[in-house]
Amino acid sequence: MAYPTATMEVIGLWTGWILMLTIYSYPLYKENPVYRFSEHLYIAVMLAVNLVVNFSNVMRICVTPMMQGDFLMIVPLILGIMIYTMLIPEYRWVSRYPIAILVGAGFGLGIRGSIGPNIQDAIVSTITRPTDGGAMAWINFLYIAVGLISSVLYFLLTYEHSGALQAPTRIGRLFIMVALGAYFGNTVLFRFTMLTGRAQFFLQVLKLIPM
Amino acid sequence: MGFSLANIDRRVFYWILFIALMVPFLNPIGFPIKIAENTRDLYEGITEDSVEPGDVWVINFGYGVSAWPECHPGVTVCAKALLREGAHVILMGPHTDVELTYKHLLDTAKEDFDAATYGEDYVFLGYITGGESAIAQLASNMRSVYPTDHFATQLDDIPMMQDVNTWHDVSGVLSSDTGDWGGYFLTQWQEPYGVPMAQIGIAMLGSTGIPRWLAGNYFGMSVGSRGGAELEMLIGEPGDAIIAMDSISVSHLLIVIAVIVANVGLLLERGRRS
Amino acid sequence: MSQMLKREVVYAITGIVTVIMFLEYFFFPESQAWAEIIRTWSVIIYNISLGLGAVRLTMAHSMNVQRRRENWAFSGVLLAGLAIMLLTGLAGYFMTGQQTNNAIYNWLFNWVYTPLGATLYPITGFYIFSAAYRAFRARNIDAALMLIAGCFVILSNAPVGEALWIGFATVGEWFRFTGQVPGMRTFALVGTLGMIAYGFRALLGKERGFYAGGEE
Amino acid sequence: MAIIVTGRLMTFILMVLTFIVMYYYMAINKEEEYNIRTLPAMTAIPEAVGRAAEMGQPVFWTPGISGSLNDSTQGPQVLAAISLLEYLTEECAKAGVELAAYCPLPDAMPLVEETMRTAYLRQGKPEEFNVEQIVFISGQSAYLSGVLGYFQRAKPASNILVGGFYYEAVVIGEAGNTIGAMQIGGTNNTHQMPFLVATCDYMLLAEELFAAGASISRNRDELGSIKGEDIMKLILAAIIGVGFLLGAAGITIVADALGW
Repeated sequence: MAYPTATMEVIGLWTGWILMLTIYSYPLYKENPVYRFSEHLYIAVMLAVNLVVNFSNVMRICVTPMMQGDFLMIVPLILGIMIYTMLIPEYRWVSRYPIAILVGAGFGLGIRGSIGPNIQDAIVSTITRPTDGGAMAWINFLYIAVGLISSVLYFLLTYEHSGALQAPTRIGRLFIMVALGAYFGNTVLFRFTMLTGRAQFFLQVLKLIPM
Repeated sequence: MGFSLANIDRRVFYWILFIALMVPFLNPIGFPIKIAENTRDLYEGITEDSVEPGDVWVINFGYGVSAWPECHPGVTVCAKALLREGAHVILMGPHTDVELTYKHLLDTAKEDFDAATYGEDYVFLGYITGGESAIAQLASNMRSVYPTDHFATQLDDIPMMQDVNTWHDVSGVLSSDTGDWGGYFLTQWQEPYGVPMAQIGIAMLGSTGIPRWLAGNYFGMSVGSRGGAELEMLIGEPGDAIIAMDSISVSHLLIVIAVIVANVGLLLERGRRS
Repeated sequence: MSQMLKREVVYAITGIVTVIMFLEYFFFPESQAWAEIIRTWSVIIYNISLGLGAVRLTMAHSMNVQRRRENWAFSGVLLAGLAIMLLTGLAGYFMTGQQTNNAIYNWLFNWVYTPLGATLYPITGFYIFSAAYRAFRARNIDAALMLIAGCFVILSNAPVGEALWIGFATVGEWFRFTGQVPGMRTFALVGTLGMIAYGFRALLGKERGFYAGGEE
Repeated sequence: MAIIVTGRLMTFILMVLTFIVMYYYMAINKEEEYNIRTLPAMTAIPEAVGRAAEMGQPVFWTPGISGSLNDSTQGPQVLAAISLLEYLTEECAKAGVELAAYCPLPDAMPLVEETMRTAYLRQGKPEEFNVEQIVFISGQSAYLSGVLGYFQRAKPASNILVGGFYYEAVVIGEAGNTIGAMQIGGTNNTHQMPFLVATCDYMLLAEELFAAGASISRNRDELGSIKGEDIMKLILAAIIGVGFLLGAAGITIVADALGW
């Protein structure tokens, strides 16, 4: 993106830069009214964008097709509006009908689509022996199988972790900690990359580095 | 309260971090970048004989403005690669600022999109919501969730979309996510119909995604901005991700040092106490 | 009769919709129109429901202003900003079919919404740094293992790791391609069983929590 | 023509088997009493309340930014968090300890209030319940500022951070750590587990959160379905074990069957 030249765009760029500093005044200094102003401004514009974009999407996928002859679309339109009865305590039960459809579709699609990748494919990959890679590949093959079995046993919830289950469940928790550690490592990359983008923007607006 | 270093005001860390992130932009270091297998599988899956001219590919912008630095470089390289293979690219996304991300892609892959023709080589369908139901419906009947493209043009009036309406007509899906939408493409496209799929998302998805690449659910995977830098290396065009890698190196070194110092403090304190 | 309408009929709808999704998937290789209708309705209902959060927030902040509660001025800023951007956006939409064709909306969208959106979430980068120093202590074996795995993955994600010592990249890669795999597969497997349990209880009408407050 | 679509048979078998096993334990096996195993985080709750009583400082509860009750991934976590709140409120009422509940979820607020009021009533101290104990702040950043401000002012002795957390987990966890509070965490959001594990003394990992909720509510259907899940975990663990041994020997019958 080239450095803007039009006046309104330059004003916009600097507005964004100043707003960024007001937000970072919270961690870099302390919670203060300027930060709170920007935070509430963000909630406002975010809500507005959500409302406008979702309104136009409902027009696109429901109202316009209905006006063009697909009269059945009146049903989801009414069901969708029924959800707002949640705001009126004595009619809250009316909102259960549209929620029932959302929950039913959510579980139906979720269950039928998750068993394959999360159970079958995961187990097949775990029990398929390595075709190459030598000793290390076989060690990893053993590690993943033992780890998966013991971690699954750790999540037994109605059997005490004692007796025969004590050792495998204790080992299982260690495998889980390794996974959470790797997850933490990847989270650090994600969070720092976003902040890096802001540091870059800070310098770009000051023209210390190219846009 | 343990090691005296433990009482340093946290704002000291924050200033050190923010300044440390800026320094490499002012004078780059340029550490070498090794390419991971999962990233190479992704790149090979969208180039050369993996893609035929006229193949239809979906790119899902599953990220918003805040995750541009993390996801956008990888998406830029993949969009360039697909357009250069003559593929037809469908662009879409579940964030209310997806229009901004689309315009940003037109800017970061400018030459390729200028050389391409809207409606024949690529199309921007725009915003989608509705979770798993929406992605399942996209597989069965695109026109039920996208009667028009983002610019209110009926899909039937867009040349490249003439006979494209279900998963049958799509050669592959690339999803770049901060949240669950890539998972919906997995459960509603790859699992039931075997449509080839890859994830180009945030680094956190590297933990859930790598086991899926190993199990064959994904044909490839790019993990966060590091994956974006590797893709920029593979296509031979350094971009934002490679530029940011030096800052990532500095900040990552700092956090490991911080963890080590904290735990050395803990050991010293235990030694003193015992 | 009215109790049945409020409960049994609702649970029956949940169950029927769930079973329809199963029937379509297991008994028909291609998607079916009767299931597509329900999915399309579900998308539209969900889309319409997204306004609920905005209505609630607007009500809450209007109450703040009305009752002059603490920080009511900021609630005023929120309501004013919301009104301006909402009205200009809808004006743009109704007059031209594209909200971004309205100059005010487009300016706010590009130069206020974007930078603020791109700024607020990265604040976590600060917190993760101070948390790493102040809270990530190897107080026991579990925490120690987590930290060791985390540090190796951190150093293998950043190019400096392999520049300092090739071992960081090798060991880090091991944690990514092998170390984390059993734990992550367990979360997915156990999570799916948990979702099946929840879905099955909802199917039988024995899971009321979804219906905003459970029992009547 | 196969009745079940090819390639989806084993998915169907696994799903139906899971339903049957769960239904058996939920509705058929009436006699057996189901108990959730000892969860260290649960046994620590009375200890957390006792600590607060000794120090004369409050106990703090919050469910995280989560999502609405009808969100299929976040809703169940909020409900489990509210079950824990019920148990926590009763313990606090018994010990005469002040309890603060910060909740950023508009649609959960009635449930939170109803749960706390009932818990005080059950302990015979309805007059001690004050609705001001429940603070509603919406918006992730405002919620964060509110919680951190409370920590500075009230210095709670124990924090219960259980529910569908997002990035506020690391901020609240670390801030609670800084004021020396005893902390019990719990979430099913994998992306926040590392932060709660690192910053909390006790942790409910993934499904343990729902088990904790069920152990308090004693809901027969929940306990029965959790028992059914356990049986499926044992079956799957056995399949992995046998499949691994056969697979190591080059026999792929189990892997092939899973692909039907």
